[in-house]
Amino acid sequence: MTELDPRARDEAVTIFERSRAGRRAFVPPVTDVPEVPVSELLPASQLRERPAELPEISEPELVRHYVTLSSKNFHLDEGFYPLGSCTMKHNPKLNERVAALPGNARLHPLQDPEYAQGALELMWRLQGALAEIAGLPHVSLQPSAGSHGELAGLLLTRAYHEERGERKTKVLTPDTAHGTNPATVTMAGYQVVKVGTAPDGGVDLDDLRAKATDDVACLMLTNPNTLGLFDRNIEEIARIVHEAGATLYYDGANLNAIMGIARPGDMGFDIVHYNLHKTFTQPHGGGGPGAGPIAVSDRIEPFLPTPQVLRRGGDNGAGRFVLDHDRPKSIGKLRGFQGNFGVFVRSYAYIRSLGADGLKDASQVAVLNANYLKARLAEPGIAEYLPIAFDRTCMHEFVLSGRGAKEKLGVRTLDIAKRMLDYRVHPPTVYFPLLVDEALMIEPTETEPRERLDEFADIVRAILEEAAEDPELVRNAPYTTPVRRLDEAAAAKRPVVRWWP
Amino acid sequence: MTELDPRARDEAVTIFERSRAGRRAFVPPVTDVPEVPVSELLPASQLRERPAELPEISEPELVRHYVTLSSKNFHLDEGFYPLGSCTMKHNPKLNERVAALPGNARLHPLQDPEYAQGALELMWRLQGALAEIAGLPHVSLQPSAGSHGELAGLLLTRAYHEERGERKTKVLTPDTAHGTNPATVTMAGYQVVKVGTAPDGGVDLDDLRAKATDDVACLMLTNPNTLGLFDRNIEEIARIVHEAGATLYYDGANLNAIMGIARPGDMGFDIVHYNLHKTFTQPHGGGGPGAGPIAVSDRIEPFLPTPQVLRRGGDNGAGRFVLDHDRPKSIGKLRGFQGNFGVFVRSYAYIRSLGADGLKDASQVAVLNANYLKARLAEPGIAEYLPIAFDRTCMHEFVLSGRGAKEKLGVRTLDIAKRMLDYRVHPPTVYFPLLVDEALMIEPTETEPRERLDEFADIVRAILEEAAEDPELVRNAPYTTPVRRLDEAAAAKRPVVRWWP
Amino acid sequence: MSRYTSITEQDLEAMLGAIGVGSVEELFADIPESVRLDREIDLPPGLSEQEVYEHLAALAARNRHADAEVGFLGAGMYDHYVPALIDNLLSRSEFLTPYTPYQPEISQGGLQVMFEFQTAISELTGLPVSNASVYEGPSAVAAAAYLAKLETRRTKLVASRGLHPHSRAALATHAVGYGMEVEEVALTGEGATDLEALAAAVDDDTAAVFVQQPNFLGTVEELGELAEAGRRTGALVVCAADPLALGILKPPGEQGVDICVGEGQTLGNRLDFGGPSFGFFAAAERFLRKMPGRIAGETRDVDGRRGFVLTLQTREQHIRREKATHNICTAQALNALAGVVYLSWLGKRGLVELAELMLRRTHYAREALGLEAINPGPVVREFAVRVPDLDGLFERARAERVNPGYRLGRDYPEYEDGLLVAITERRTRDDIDRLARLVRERAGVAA
Amino acid sequence: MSRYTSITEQDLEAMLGAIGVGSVEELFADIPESVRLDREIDLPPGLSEQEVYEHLAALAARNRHADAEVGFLGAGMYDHYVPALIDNLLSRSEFLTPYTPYQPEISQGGLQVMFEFQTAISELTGLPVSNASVYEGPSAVAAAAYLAKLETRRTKLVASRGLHPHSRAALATHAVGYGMEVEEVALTGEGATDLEALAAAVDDDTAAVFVQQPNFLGTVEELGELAEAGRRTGALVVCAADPLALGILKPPGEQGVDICVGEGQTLGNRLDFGGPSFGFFAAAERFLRKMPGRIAGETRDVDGRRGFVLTLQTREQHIRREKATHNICTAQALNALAGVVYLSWLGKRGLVELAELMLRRTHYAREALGLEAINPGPVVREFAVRVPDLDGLFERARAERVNPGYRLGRDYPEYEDGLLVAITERRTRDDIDRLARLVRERAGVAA
Ligand SMILES: Cc1ncc(COP(=O)(O)O)c(C=O)c1O
Ligand SMILES: Cc1ncc(COP(=O)(O)O)c(C=O)c1O
Repeated sequence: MTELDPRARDEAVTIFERSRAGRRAFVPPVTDVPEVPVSELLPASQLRERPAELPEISEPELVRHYVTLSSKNFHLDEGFYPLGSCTMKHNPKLNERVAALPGNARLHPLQDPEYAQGALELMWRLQGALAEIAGLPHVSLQPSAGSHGELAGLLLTRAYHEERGERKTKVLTPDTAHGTNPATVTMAGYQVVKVGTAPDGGVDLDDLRAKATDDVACLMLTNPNTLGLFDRNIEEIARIVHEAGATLYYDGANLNAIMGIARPGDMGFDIVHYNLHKTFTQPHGGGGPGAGPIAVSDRIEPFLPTPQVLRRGGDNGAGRFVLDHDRPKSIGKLRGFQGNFGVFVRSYAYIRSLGADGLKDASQVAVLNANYLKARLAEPGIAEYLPIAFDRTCMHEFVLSGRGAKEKLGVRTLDIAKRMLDYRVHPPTVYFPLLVDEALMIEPTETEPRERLDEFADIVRAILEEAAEDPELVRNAPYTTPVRRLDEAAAAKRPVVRWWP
Repeated sequence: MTELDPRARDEAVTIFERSRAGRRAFVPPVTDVPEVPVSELLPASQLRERPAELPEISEPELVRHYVTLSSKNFHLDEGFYPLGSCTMKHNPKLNERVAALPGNARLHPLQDPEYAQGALELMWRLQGALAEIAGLPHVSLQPSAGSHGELAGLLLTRAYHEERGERKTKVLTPDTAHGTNPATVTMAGYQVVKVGTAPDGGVDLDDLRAKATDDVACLMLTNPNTLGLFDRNIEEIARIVHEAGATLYYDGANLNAIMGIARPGDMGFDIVHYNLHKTFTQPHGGGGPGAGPIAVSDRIEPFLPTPQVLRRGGDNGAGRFVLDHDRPKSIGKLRGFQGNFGVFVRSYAYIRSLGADGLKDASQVAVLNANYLKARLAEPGIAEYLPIAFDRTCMHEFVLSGRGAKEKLGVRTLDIAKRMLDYRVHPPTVYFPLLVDEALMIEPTETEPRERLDEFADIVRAILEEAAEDPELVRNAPYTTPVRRLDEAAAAKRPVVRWWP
Repeated sequence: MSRYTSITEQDLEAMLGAIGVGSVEELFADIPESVRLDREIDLPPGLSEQEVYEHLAALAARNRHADAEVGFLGAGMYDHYVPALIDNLLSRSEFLTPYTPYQPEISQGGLQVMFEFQTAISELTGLPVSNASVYEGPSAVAAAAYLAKLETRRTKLVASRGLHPHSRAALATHAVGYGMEVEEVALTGEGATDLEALAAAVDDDTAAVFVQQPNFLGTVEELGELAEAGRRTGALVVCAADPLALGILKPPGEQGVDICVGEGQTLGNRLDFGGPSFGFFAAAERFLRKMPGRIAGETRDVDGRRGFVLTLQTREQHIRREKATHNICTAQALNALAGVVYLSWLGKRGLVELAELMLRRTHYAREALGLEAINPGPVVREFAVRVPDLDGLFERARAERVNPGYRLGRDYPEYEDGLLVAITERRTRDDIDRLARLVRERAGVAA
Repeated sequence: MSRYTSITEQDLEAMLGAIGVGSVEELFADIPESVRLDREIDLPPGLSEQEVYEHLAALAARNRHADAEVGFLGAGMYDHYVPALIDNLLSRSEFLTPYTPYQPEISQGGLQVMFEFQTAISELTGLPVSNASVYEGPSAVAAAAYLAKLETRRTKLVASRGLHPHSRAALATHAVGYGMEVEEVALTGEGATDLEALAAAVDDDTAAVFVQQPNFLGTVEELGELAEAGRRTGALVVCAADPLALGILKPPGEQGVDICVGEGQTLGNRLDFGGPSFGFFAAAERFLRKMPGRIAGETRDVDGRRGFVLTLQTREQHIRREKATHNICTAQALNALAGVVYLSWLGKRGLVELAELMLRRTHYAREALGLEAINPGPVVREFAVRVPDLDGLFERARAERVNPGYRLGRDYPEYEDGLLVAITERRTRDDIDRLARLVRERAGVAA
């Protein structure tokens, strides 16, 4: 193999290691003002002594470096990406085009609102659309991602309770919750109390009742939950939570299942965050950017962050859009400026592309695709090894357990995931949610055609067959990737987190 | 191998084969006029009976299809591409940005010149820059590529002679000429007469003298020629040709060697074409687009194609730019509109980026890189197998002969080229020029750093060592490419040139 | 050192040493002193990226582009919406930067695209073989004439006056080289090719007959009848066609046409002030080995896997040299890629829907303008009318950033007051009504 | 079916069959009737790509963007030239569309980029460890406060009034959650942080001290002295810095700063009306295991080959849950990519050249305006002046599409007549002279 492929053992080279003194990709514009020595303009104490060791490289080689790096990434435009909880749906190229319009991309955030009416109108319209989708009337677009939205939600909850003179110290999260939920609780100054899961995969109502004491500020829930199951008791849950004087928070990561079908606001949620980078097609960018707008009910509204985008004046096109900074009860600012506007543009374009009918259709197909793939993976030859964790109709995703494969074939979920890499599909989310042994969390999304689902089922079957025949083959996968299994333990033990000259 | 890589034997699938009835990527805009039946608007005789069998596919899968296809291409932003005669230099991304400005990309070719002054000024400035670079005062940007420029050149030559009442029937081309030269001669209604090559790689002057009879219309030459050698006798050649009453035509494919150093006009050439897609960084696009502007001397000027871009009025910014259609002696139009304007934008941006000094530097480095690589390939272990065809200082490219490798190692130039694919470099141009046995024509260009040249020399050495050890290894290469050697004979014998349902 | 080169002082020294010369200048010793340039070329010094950008942006700002006005300008290139995915795909280095695919093993992307393009063009034209692109529309017409010359050895070309003026001009220019002559056939009073005149013009020395569908005025020609008349004496029948219109029009290949060529800009390509776009060239099977340009063909690799290659290269200049069927080398691969992506985006139904939308809006517009039609018969996307105060209309329209269309006068003195109005999916009913209002508002007269 | 989905009638039937239900509706049976939406959501119907484009283009046309005026607006985000290669690289699906790299074997591109980014940030800040990005500037400041809380268990935060108003606001907002309080330190009459006041504010319960370099008014702070005063009682010293200015300023890490954070927009990111950009977060070695967010680390694969992984994940929410060092999950990977590409484009010398150009133009501008300086000391890219007729200046300037800068009044009542003027490489001497002319032309008074 190595003999036939002379480049097979090529080592990664960083851009810094490609540097050669004297090369450059940048040429500065002409200096058109007096060339006063820097030492006359800056105090000696604050003068940098040596230039930062940035790479010296020409444009052609700079481009090659990053283009070549890029081709080491698997990506959504290459193939199937059923990463549960991440909603890896197609990212329309149209959205990139409109985001890049100079009127959007080159607009300064502090431009006088009088000269940014188009941007403010877009934000206002997006707020309206998101409010309608979630069934909650007031939206702040400011949070930068889902977890930022969660933090906003808990700070709002705190402000709400404080204004009422109530002191609450705990926040409930189900044991199926995403890690950001408990992490946020701590950052927001609350104590996490875990609520159990009932045999049907929903919240354990008895446990909830027991824990919903009056020092509880909030229950954070996602519905459908991280098992991909819609909690049938949602109304009862809301009742219990509200009776305890707590708010009910909706983690919107799974909103893709229910658009146009059911709304968190109608279920009794007080605060919702959206992941625009999941449900509303902002590309993930290899780990961001995203945006995590929140929507809230009337009673929470006074506390929303500043500034808010409002329309002043008539409905008949005469209205002006303003940034309202004057919100005395507001929790204040979560970040700079008005939020990730570039993300808003993309999500707004997506919402207008699909419209009311299209959004509903998207959710329906997302659920159809998930249930179809679930059915395909429940076939004999697969289900023995990867049984479904909770055997119910799922929503947009579902969770299998790799217990069978581990016990009967001696391959773990991790091994199966790594072998998938050789088949050029992205593995599902693995080992989450925590309460499922050897979990595989599979979310196909609505933008996949049936062939991709069938192909994935065939791949899973093929890997299980390989494992039955030769478990080592699977345990040592992958073989065809730019690198093979990496030593993560060594990386964490003796961390090398930058290149040194 | 196949066991480890389950996708290794995947077959190519065309977009047509991915089609499924009912899918769509396009949604039409709303019909806002009466929906008159088509049969009332078009005659029955001209109505299409069945729709064209275009693919039915959603946007996500459409994107994936072409993104995945793209990754089967080797390209300039991936690595070294020393394809002789093609000047595969870096394509600056800036050029794409300026070409995409709506004022350029969305400008209708028949827009009233009054509202296209920016475009006309750009063309006028580009004409001026090209004229200065070639040392010939009059430029037409119209031809679409080099060979189109050649045709224009011969049609101009014909018009010139006809106006003088001279009838000429032959055109001389050296035996080293690129295939487009003789092909153009025939298309322009002349007969090709080949001129031989002297032992030093230049034109055989005696042969030229003998053949430069007064029925000769033109000598087509590239200088440096396709061997990468500058013809030292260029002045004498010009004298001979002009004495015979013929024009001297400069094939500008090799202009990259001499910008700012020597000019075809000063050497005595009457007509020049430029390959903007070689010397002036228009990306090749996998086989175009390009542009092949021409420059001519005063005596040829009256015959240039219509329209010409002229400036009317003062130098002091008061001038207006016009399209001059009123050229009574013109050969007329070679194509629609004003030529490949989008290419002009890129090349103009390139010329302004480099400036006078930068263009000269580009040529100097192109020649330096070529001579350095030539020297590296003249080292023992390589030169025995791949001797230089004409051992002189080369210009921007040079030609090796694979004769030694064929005789001593039993591997042909083709085999060496194919093995290079496994090393992820693009092979040189092979089997051209024709007069060199087993030719490898190598043009590194100025945008390559020394490391790439060294690496290429190392690869050549490694392949020759492999061949010495195991010629079959090289003869059966490549191994790591999306497909391996393809049966071209079968393709030509029973041509399948489209997919059929 | 420029930002595009990489040779440092150290590199230079080492490289000169390896070459065995003392300076870069020595490498140019072969250039006789007498032809060396003894000065810098007279161009401004190089600029930073930012400065180049600003200079070109300032130039571009002086053009009134298709988003900066409501334009009815067509006449060969049309303001269609190009989907964003085309920009994205074409900007990928993998498509943008390779050369013509001479090494098929590392060029399967480009080669398969060509094969798919050929398939799509074949479907549209109804002709079984297509090449992978030629330069653009009018030179594609000229290329067809060359094939006709090779095939028939005759010297006369007969061209309808409905052929695009640029195509007729390119034909005339090239014909001089081919040693051929062009005879023009007039249009009827209804703006269609005069069938009888065409029949009369065709004789035993006629190599090819050229018509256009729809013709330059927008008229849908009776292609079958014209083809029949054209091929009476053995001439080839060449049709230049608008590929979008072929979405709903009967394919030329089903009507006796031998070669169908055309301008591809309408298929996902920018206006670009006239280029680059692509020309297409499709023909009957028997011309396969006389086609100009690149052709991709399907084959198998040594392991039996499907793959694509440039095929029938013995037609081409790099193999056949003076006996080549055409001199074309660099063609328009990237633009053809845009074309096949665009057609795949539209898809089987979308192409029809789009063409029907244009068709209906075009007929609506002709009626709405209320002017005398030069071609009152069927049209698909464009039509010609007589405008009593053409100058006045332009003046009024320009003031409110409307571009009424193309003035026929320069190309057709017989239609001195003629205006060619083009409609695309980007021209809404509101746009059309606005033009109609401008037509009604005679200078100085309130509407 | 939408253009983004693929389920045909046939697919639907087959899929429902495989699932064993009769309709899609049945799949939603778990949703109680009472919480089902019994109507369509109230949004307009879907639009074609072209219509969406036209709608958004019309909205965008109502914004006056940085190319449509000569702007001196900065105050945290700046109009820098972003090279074309960044757009090209960021548009590549390979970078644009993957998720956070949880599967390192197929994510080496993204992971190596993070590692390179960390290296570049470490070089700029003079601190050895950097994460792979946080949301943006002000929330990075808030993240530093959280680290300080975890590290010191103290409850007081001391912030210079030279810290960006948005950073101070975000700090205050987050501090409520952290159970901390913020005390502000005033500026001197020269617009620098008051060293004595800062020293006085720091006590034994102080977890961290926050300063900004250059500060919000553009003043180059005496960072070393501030840091020394700040850490007297064991508080962490946090500096928010402009990474471009760090090209010529002494790195915070060399001056006793523990944590350096900042807004990354200036590094190759668009203005985007305020986001997305990225925040950076660098710290001294000892904080490595308390850092927020993703960190890429170098390691080897089973074959011994160099590779990169997300490392020290036990800090993070998905592993450590309520004990995580921060709740951040999705960060700003693509924007950080732009950042490291931009820094590589500038290169070692280019960064210095660019910063020096800004420095010189900034000082030139302050002099040219001839106004009373609020901060007369050293500045790099921005400075504050008092403008007697601020409203009049804005009126005159707006009329000729000049944006004079940021009005300080809202954030600093003490500078009611204050104007913050930012200079970048895009503001030429001519632009500056033009602003100076506008300043001189008092309303109604000819210059
Ligand atoms: C269920 C759930 N909640 C919250 C989050 C956090 O969202 P973000 O990454 O946008 O901060 C995620 C992201 O994966 C999630 O899946
Ligand atoms: C020497 C030479 N002449 C002419 C040409 C033809 O140029 P074009 O491909 O632009 O038609 C080429 C292209 O390879 C060439 O190398």
